[in-house]
Amino acid sequence: MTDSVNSLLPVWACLASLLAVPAILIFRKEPFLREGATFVAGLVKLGFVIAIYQHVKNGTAVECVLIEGPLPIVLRVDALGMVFALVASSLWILTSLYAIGYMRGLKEHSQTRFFAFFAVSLFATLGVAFAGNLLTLYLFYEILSLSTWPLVTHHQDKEARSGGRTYLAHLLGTSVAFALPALIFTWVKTGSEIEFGKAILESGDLGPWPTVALLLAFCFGFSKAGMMPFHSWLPGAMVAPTPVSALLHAVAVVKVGVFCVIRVVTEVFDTDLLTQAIGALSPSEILAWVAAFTVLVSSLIALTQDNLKRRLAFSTIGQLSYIVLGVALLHDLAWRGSVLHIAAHATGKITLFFCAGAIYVATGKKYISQMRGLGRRMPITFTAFFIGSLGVIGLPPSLGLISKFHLVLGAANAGQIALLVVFLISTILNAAYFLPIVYQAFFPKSDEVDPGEAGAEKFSWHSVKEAPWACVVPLSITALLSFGLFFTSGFLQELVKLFVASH
Amino acid sequence: MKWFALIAVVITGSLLIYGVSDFPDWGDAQSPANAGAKSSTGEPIGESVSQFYITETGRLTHVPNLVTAVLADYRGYDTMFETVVIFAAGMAIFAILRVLREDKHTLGPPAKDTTADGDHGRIIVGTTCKILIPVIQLFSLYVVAHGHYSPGGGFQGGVMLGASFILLAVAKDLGSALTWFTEKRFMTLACVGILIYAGFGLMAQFLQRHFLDYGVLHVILPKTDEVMARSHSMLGVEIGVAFTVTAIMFAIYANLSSRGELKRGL
Amino acid sequence: MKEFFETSIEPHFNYWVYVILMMIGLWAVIAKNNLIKKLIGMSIFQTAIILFYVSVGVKKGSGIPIIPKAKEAAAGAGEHGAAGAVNPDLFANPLPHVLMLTAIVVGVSTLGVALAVAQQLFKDFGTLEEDEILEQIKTADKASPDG
Amino acid sequence: MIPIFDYIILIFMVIAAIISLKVKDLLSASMVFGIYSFLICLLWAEMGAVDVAFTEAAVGAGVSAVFLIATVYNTKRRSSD
Amino acid sequence: MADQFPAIIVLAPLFGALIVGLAGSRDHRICFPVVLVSLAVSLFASLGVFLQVLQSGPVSYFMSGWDTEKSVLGAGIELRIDAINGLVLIVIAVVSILVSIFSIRRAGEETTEKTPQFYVLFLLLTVGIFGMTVTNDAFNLFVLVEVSSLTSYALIAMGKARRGTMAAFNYILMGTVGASFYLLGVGYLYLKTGTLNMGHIHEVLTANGGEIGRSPSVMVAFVMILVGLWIKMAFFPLYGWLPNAYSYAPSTSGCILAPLMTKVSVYVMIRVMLGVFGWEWVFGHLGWNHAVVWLAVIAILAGSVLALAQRELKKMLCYLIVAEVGYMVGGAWLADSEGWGMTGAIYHILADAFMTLCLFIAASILVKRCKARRIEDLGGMFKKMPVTMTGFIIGALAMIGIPPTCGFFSKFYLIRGGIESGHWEFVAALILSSLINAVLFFRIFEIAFFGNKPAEGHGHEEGETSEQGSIGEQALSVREARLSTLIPLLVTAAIVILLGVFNGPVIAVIRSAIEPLIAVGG
Repeated sequence: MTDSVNSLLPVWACLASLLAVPAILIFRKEPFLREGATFVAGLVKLGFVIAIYQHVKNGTAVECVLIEGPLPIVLRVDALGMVFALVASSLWILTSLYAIGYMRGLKEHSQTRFFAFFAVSLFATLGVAFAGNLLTLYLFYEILSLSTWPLVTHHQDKEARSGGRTYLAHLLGTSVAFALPALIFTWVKTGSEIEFGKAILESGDLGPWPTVALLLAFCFGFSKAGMMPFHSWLPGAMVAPTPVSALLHAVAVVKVGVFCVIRVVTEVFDTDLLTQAIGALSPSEILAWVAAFTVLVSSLIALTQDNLKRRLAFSTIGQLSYIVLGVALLHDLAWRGSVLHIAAHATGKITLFFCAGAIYVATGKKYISQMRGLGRRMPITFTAFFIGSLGVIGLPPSLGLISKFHLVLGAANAGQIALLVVFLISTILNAAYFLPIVYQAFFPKSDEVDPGEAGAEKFSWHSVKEAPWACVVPLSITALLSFGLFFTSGFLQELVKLFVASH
Repeated sequence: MKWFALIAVVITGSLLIYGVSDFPDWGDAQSPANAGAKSSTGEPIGESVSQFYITETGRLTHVPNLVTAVLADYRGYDTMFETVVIFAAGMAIFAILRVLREDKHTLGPPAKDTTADGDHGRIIVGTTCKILIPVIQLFSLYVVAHGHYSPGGGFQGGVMLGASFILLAVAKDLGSALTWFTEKRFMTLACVGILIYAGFGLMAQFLQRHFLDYGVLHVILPKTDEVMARSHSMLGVEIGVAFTVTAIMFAIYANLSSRGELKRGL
Repeated sequence: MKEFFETSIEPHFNYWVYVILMMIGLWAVIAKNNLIKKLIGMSIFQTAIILFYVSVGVKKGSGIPIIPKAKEAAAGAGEHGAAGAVNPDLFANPLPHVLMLTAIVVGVSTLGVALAVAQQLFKDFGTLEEDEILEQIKTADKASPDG
Repeated sequence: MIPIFDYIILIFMVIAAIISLKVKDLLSASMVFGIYSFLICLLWAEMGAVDVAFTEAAVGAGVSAVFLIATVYNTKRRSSD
Repeated sequence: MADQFPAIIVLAPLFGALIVGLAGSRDHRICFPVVLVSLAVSLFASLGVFLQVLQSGPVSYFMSGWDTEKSVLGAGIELRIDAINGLVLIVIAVVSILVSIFSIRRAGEETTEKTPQFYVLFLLLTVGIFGMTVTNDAFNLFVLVEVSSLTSYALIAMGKARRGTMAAFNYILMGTVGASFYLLGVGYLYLKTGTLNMGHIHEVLTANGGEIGRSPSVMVAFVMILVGLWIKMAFFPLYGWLPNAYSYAPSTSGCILAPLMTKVSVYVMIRVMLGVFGWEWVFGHLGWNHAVVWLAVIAILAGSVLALAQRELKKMLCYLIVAEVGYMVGGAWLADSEGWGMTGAIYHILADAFMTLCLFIAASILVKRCKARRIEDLGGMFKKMPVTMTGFIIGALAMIGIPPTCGFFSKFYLIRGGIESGHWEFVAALILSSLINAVLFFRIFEIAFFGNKPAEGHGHEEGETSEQGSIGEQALSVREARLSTLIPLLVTAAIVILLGVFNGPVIAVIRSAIEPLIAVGG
């Protein structure tokens, strides 16, 4: 158990982006001031998070009880929350920068609404990161689901409508149908005890089958984690503008899902509960196999996708299940790998999405088959894409290597050789669906550098230039980040060690 | 619908009969309702309200008619709201039916028998009413005032007074009844009636007692003690009730018989 | 015969009749088609309840609940000896009577309002038969769902 | 107290209730309803509830019936049931 | 002064009504200030008496001064306020004040020169509802039920829609039958116990090991009272009068009736269950809780499914009320040993009053402003009326049960009750109805967000200049509602959230009030 200090810092860190909303609304006629407000809020937020980091790195949790009572609302920052908060708040600034370039580049409508809900969703994301009990976690989880809906359906066309429907139906439906009952059941079972900090359900509280049911109810309930069979919202949500996809798939939404799963596995259940035997398996192993299944199937599907964003989406599903799988291994090293993979995947995947968006802004191309040779025209973008994909595959030099290394070691040490094989196979699959894109972009066969099919509009490769600077700069930064974290991952590893040590 | 009604009736009926099976005998003076609940050993549980009313009312309120005493004093709060119910009904009917502007959609006058024969009958009726109405009104005032000693009180007197105006409207026509008892007057009268009632209660409150605790009014009523103050105040509230009831009974009739136009009645 | 009458029928006869009246009223409220008939049924229903209450307050051989000053003294002296005390068994229970005064008044108020609504319905639909009104509403629904 | 008097009134009340609901002419139904109220008022007077009887006479047999008649007069006199 | 608070709560609106009745027709402008002042006095008195209750336990007030020293218990009429009805009183006062603000201009438009009468009825309705909540006398409750019923019949029938008139007629029949059943039940109780005071009845029923309580006629009395109240609150098989009545009533009437009438009836049911018959009798002796919970489950599902089938906004909300009544009745009958279901039901009374008010005000604005009676007509409303839609969303989220609105927390406690009492069917019904509500409301949000037919392919328009978008088919002249309707809406929305966030103290008050009632039964 760690010490804790009381402080309002977490509240301010959360509120920083919420308070930006009125400013954004007031300056709706002045685009520069409006986006300025977003930036200022982002920087302020990051500042608060770093201020909290100064406490957390010494092993002290920062706590703030907002509402007392039988159902308290508590913010509590520990090492795990800190990792996520750092990732989310730093990447928000970059995403905002990118969003400006993207939205202006495409002259999108309703930009004020867009930025306002963007800020709200960041508020909710940090809320999840700092949640001090299950109820607070659920509260911000739901706010996030709702506040991202207008972002997903931003285009307000037919496609957006059906995408938005799938999105909400999955996220809201599962959270109400599974997570809420599981939450209340936990609350009742423990006699109003839902605080994080020690295992909520102690050993002996539940038999093996109820444990499995509760565990799966939580994990499927927090379906932002994208575990099959509740994954299909992710590709559906691809109708959103690319900055949103980046936010959804790299930073906020999906990471909130896996974050919740990590919280549940590490804080709700005592280890003894998860290792009770049901036949040959234990509850945690059942979860691990569900995740493993997701990893493999989603990677295979990703191989078949031609739409770049859809391929990225299925890749995300697989990567998320890595994290879940790592957690389910119940091994120190695997846990470390899981948490690190949050950061690794976030930086890598956000780069990839930024690149996809930049390509779309510059050329209007969505499909991989149309991108042959494009790397020569947009070298920065595709270099960044390459670095990002390295991070996601887990090749050096990227943070992804470190996290995957831990995961694999964890699987080996936990004695789960079958799951180890899953990791390895899926890594190969990852490489198989990313590297050809890069390869074809830079080294096309000469006859393929030709405009698309007959009947398509005339498209001149020579007019293609890099996307606007506001798009290119962020993606360069994230690529550098993904690259640089390989060398400077020390502070993250310290945090992760703190997290693992506290359990 | 008929089948549904049959089922509902049979179920409710059998349930009620089932309840009846364990009632005390009809007219049993020692039944719980009349003499208070008793345990199987005959021990009374709490005191009997009814017996308290019968034995103590004379001493506490000096009113021989127990019903009036209970109505206007012990359960005066109930009776005030009973008056409010009537008032609300009057307001409701005004709100629903009253036609304030000439509306094209209203139907023409009801088919009315205006032959000479009808006029002939009208003379007899009119004359009878001319004689009868003052008598009724006088009697109804007596009923209101004498409610302490004999059956009657504000409601009965009020209804009769209202009925006398209705009789006038039936015998002549609504218009002539309305010439004196105009809408503004009867609506005001209805309000004033409740105001009188609630005013008595409020006065008790101003004198640091509970609402409707008339006993304290001996402070302001001349030559009374607590008991007589109750008796006198009861008369006051009965008059209030009578005002409201009179006004609203007539108002309801006036609106119903003229479809809210207040022009011609039946 | 007389004995049977006194032991089996008499004690609860009032209550049985009230149930019968009440069921007649309830039947009319639900099953009758004409709105005025429904209201008459409703009034019968209410009076049945009043009948029940008044029957509760009856004491065999008692008088009306008015205690004249002279009688009060006599009753007190005759039964209990203590002057001024009244034998409660000699007077009907006043409480149900009071309650039922209220109920009657409530009943007439409700009837008045209901009749006003019925007249309004007649203005709108030109009929007071429930099935015809529902038919008209259904037709209007098909044409336009508003109003 | 004469119980048989009681019973006769009670039985007549039931009959009056049924008639007032069976008659197709609403004006007659209103009148029969007035009779019903009058019977019940007799019954109460006989049971010692003089105040209730008085009120019922004024309200039930008098005003209620008048209200019903006024409405019937302003709407339709015939009823389908 | 302070000891008169219980009476003042009821009397202030009564005097207000009389003043409006006397002076209102001379000058319509005085109506609103009088209404507001009298309701504010009620609110003040409710708060005052609630504080007294918190400090020193339940407060009794004997009308006409016939307290137990001067006479026997039950000779006079007792008002009794404990923590639970203290809360309900505050809710009633706040809701009616908000609705009165909402009605400033509305009432005049909808009632065509009958504004004073409208306000008289409005105030008398609050008198009835306040009275029902404070009284401790079973018969007085009946009288006040009739006050509130008569006024609500009139408030509904005042509308111009002829379907509303027919609905009002059905409501009169159903309401009268319901009230009569209640009266009959009270009569049976009186026959057995010889008293009308609720506390006294409870004493008699439980005395001597509860021998009187075991007689069949007491059981019949309970059934009659229960059925009567179920009709009043539109519990499932008896809900037929509600949807048309509330949806075709004038909007101001709908806004005051929908949040208050059913909720107060539920409160009365709980009071009768706990205060008159007692926990032990209802759940121990009678033991029908399983049947009633199943009925509630059916009510919840039927209400939700019927709501799903509606195409009109207000009717949909009305069917949701039917479902919500199922929540409350089910919760009250869960009978788990710690009373969590009851806690949830009472909290839901408070929460649902504000949720319903929020939705009804928003729906009334939408129906009025854009003639959008049907859900399909709401296209593009987010653009045109953002503030109204914000209020609507908050109400809707509360209905679905999204934190931190109060709807979430009430569901939370109800589900807890369901789990502890082992009524898994109730838990499942709650969750299913949440999901159905989510579908319902997101269907509306979608239409309001996209317009009826979403554009083919999204438009990349010229920056901010075309902020209006191409989505709406409605005339663009539809603008935001006026301030007098927006203020109550936003205040209600804020209350919905605040009541949820600060549920802790409210729950603590409710728990402290019902724990002794449960303990008495064992």
